[in-house]
Amino acid sequence: MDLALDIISAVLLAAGTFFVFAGGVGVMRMPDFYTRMHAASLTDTGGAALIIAGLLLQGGLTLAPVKLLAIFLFLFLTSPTASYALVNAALLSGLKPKARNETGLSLPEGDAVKPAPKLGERGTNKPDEDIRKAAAKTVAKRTPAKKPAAKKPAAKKKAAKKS
Amino acid sequence: MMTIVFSLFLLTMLVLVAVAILRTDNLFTAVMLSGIFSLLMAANFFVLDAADVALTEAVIGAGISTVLFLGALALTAEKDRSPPVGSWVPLISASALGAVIIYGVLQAPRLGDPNAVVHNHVAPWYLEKTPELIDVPNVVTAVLASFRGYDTLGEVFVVFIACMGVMALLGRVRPRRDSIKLTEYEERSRNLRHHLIPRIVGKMLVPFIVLFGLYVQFHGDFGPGGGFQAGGLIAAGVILYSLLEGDWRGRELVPEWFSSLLVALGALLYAGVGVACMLKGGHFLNYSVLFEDPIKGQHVGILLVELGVGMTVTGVMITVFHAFARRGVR
Amino acid sequence: MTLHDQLPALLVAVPLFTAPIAYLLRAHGLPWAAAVAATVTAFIIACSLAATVYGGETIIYEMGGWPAPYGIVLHIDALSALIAMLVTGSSAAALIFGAKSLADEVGEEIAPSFFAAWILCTAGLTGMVITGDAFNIFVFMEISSLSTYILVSAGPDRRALVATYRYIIMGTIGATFYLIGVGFLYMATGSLNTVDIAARVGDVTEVRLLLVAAGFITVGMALKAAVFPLHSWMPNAYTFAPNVVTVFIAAASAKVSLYVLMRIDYAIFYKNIPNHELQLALLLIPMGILALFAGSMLAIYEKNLKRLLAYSSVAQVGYIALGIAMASVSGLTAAIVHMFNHGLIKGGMFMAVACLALRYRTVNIANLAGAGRAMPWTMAAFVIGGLGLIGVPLTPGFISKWYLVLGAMEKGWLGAVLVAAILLSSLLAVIYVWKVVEVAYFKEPRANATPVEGEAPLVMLIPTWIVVLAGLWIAIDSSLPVTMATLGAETLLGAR
Amino acid sequence: MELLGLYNYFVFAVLLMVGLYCILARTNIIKSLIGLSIFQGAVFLLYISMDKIDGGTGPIILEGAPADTIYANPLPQVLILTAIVVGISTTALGLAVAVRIREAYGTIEEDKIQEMDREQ
Repeated sequence: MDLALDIISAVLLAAGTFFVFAGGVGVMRMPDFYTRMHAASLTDTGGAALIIAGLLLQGGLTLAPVKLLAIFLFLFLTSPTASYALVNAALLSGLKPKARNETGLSLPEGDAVKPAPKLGERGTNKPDEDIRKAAAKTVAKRTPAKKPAAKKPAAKKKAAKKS
Repeated sequence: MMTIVFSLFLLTMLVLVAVAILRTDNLFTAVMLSGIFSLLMAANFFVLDAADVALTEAVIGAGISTVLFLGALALTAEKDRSPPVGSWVPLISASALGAVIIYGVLQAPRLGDPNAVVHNHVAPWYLEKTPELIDVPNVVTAVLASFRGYDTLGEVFVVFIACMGVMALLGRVRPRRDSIKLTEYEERSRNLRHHLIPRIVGKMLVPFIVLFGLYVQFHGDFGPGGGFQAGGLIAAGVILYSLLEGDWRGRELVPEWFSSLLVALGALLYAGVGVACMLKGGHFLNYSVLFEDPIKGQHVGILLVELGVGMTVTGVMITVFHAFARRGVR
Repeated sequence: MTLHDQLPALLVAVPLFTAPIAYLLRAHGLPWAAAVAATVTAFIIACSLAATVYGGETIIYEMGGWPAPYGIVLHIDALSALIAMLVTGSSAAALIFGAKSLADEVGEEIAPSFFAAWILCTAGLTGMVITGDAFNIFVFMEISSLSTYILVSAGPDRRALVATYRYIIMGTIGATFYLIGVGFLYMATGSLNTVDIAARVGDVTEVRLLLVAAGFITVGMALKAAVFPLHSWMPNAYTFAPNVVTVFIAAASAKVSLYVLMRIDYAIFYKNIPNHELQLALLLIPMGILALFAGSMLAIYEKNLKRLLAYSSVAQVGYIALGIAMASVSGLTAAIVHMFNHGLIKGGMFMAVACLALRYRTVNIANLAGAGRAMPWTMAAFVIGGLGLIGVPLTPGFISKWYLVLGAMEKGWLGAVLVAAILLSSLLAVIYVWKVVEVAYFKEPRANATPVEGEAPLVMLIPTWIVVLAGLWIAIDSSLPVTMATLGAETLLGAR
Repeated sequence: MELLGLYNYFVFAVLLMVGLYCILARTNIIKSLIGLSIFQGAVFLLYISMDKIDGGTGPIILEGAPADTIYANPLPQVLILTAIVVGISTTALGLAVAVRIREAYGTIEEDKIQEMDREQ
């Protein structure tokens, strides 16, 4: 029985380690901030979940698996939120994601892949222009353009809370 | 064998992060790296069998001190524009210091060798006598609160003094015209409210963080934990709430008068337990005289003293954070 | 356990207990009253402890009831009682003296946290003096340093903040050096109690650990006591702190670090490191002599009265360092006596400066022209203090210089050099004291200078004159500091 | 553990050097305070690497534990719990002074502050 448990947890641990390793390599190889965040956040959550699952099986019937479960829940909640907050803050501060052709990814010539279509030609992809306009709009919407700052900030905040 | 690889890795990472902090020009990166430095230090402590200290370093070193640095950064210039001054004085003094230490350390006992002097004089007495005299599983809490309780009393007043200092320096909120402009600061703090997802998840997590803090506070006798860690954790929960909701909502949650009352009462509780022991005829901070059964007295004494430490550290961390946060908004 | 047995713990417990109470009292003037109550009680306790220790025996008080090397033990002998009396006395006197000047400079808003910091500074310094545990000295050193940073940062001028920042950096580096020294000591001997370390240091094989530990502790404490080359933070801290705070820290805080230096160097390292006193002499004598001359020269060219007195403190600390470096009973006695006397003299002079600053609104020597006639009593106190700095007979300065010369005589040719240095720097002291006297008595106040409303308030003059008269009494019957100093020196050198 | 030998203490020495250099060489106040916290952090490593014993576990004596388990030395851990809190208190005070300096002088670069003081 516990031989089976050991095998399963070994497999889970190996998978988890591979995920985290892939995340690390992803962060190194990816060209700009957003792609790096993409690589790092997904694999870390997944990798950590797998490693904890692997350890859970080793724990047996003591208190340790319950604590591991609590850690798993905590990680499961916080790490995607943290990545979201990071990327959102980056977008708001105006960090422009790099377009495909600027990344200079050299595709192997002889390959049958046709050259990457310019961003925006396909209907679904939003061109750079749109992303920039959307970011500008959200930033503009939140900063009170001309509203005088004279009103007491706490009062203004209370008004915001009621609405 | 694995722990050797582990500690080698962690120690080298520690040095790399420290050098990175030294070389980076951007203050914001330096603060983030100092948070990572504390986390690596906590991992190191755990590898060296010091669970209590690892928890404290993680909570206070990585958590609270990074938040304080960021609070101060928000109120001062972001960029460290000055190129490092190339004068030889710091170089000479730093290398002289390093040379003296390496000269001295070459005769130090090897890491972990059991017949080092340190393990054979005072430590075995503590490990032997704690189950007998105080009967508390966690020997570190027993030594912290009872055998060397006077040290921890001094420690509580060091934290109390930090709160006095921040209140004396940043307490009086007088409008200063050349401090950071109101709209700029207003803009930054409003952005945080816009993050809908972190606010929801944060609000879900804050009660559990505070609950875990209380668990660490009262579980200090049986496992790694105690007043300092609990204070840091509970304060981290409240600070997370004020970060997400804006500091005026945070101050509604834990009002100003309450946190400074907490600071004073914690210190008074600790000193009061000491004086109570004197009134019952024992030495200062001798908990055995509190009840007929000395072991019961020790248990109650340690519990009360750790509660005093927890209250003071929570109060101080919250007051200091609010002092920094309120300084920006006039 | 009668109250009398509990006194050592009460000496620190009473201020520690009143500090949070002082912080909670928000009403007008109450924090100041709580501070005065705490410091005066501590002073009374210190005097009664000194009385019991006057006979020569030492009081041992086990904290928490745990025996010596395992728990923390308070260890009070003649030397620590003398310094505890000096610290609590100068704190109480400065508080009683400075109510009006503090209200004028520090204001009402931060009074609760300011006076809580003041009480804890006194508690920290006394805690350092009476404890017998090396790490406990570090904890109480942190309490006293952090509260001194707060007291200095409360100064009215914006340069007080920069002075506080430099003081924080240098003070923390000094305290961390001390912590590293204790760490190496613990690595070599395995215990933290000073008496236990002294017993076990003899059979330590790795001498390098002890050398590095002694080096770190000496440099750390020299940094905290502002001995000459490491004194760069001190003049600005004394000048820009509120005047009453300068009275207290000038009289007490530097002396406690020198006390720790003496206790650790002589109680632990003196007999156990080969020719330790030679190394100590090689380090402290040049630093001391440099301090004498550089301190006095800087004081001569100084325009700000408070910074002038701060540089003269650097010179006086040089005398104490010379006394410590002599490593003989008479040398150590001279150092301890000068710690006490210098606290008395400098406390009185800074009180006079605080009175002048209250009336003249400035401490720049040029604007104090004609102060001799406008404020006769204050200037008289200042001049007597100045004579004490020079070492004129019938002043406490003369007593300590007398013992310093006695100690130097035993040292042969090196002693002759020391005596010459002491006499020469006393002449330099004449110059910078005369500079102030000349401006105060023989210069006419400038035409546009605002007329001064006359003498300082009585409530400030009386404590100043009490301190000056105490100095004169010590000069005449110097039995109190001298006998306690000789007892302390003998216990340190193990001669008892 | 024999292989690790004195590596901990060498890392302690290097961290002290980096901390001291960061305090003295950098003119920005907040950067010097970060250097100060590294300087103090290094001392924690010195104490805690003293308490490790080969094959020892954390000093928590559970009921069921066999009698001959080796426990790490609790004393340095108690001292370092105190030193960490001293470190955070000094940092908090230093940052409060840095904020006040920024408001009074408008900058937190030490050399600019010295020039302003010299003019005064």
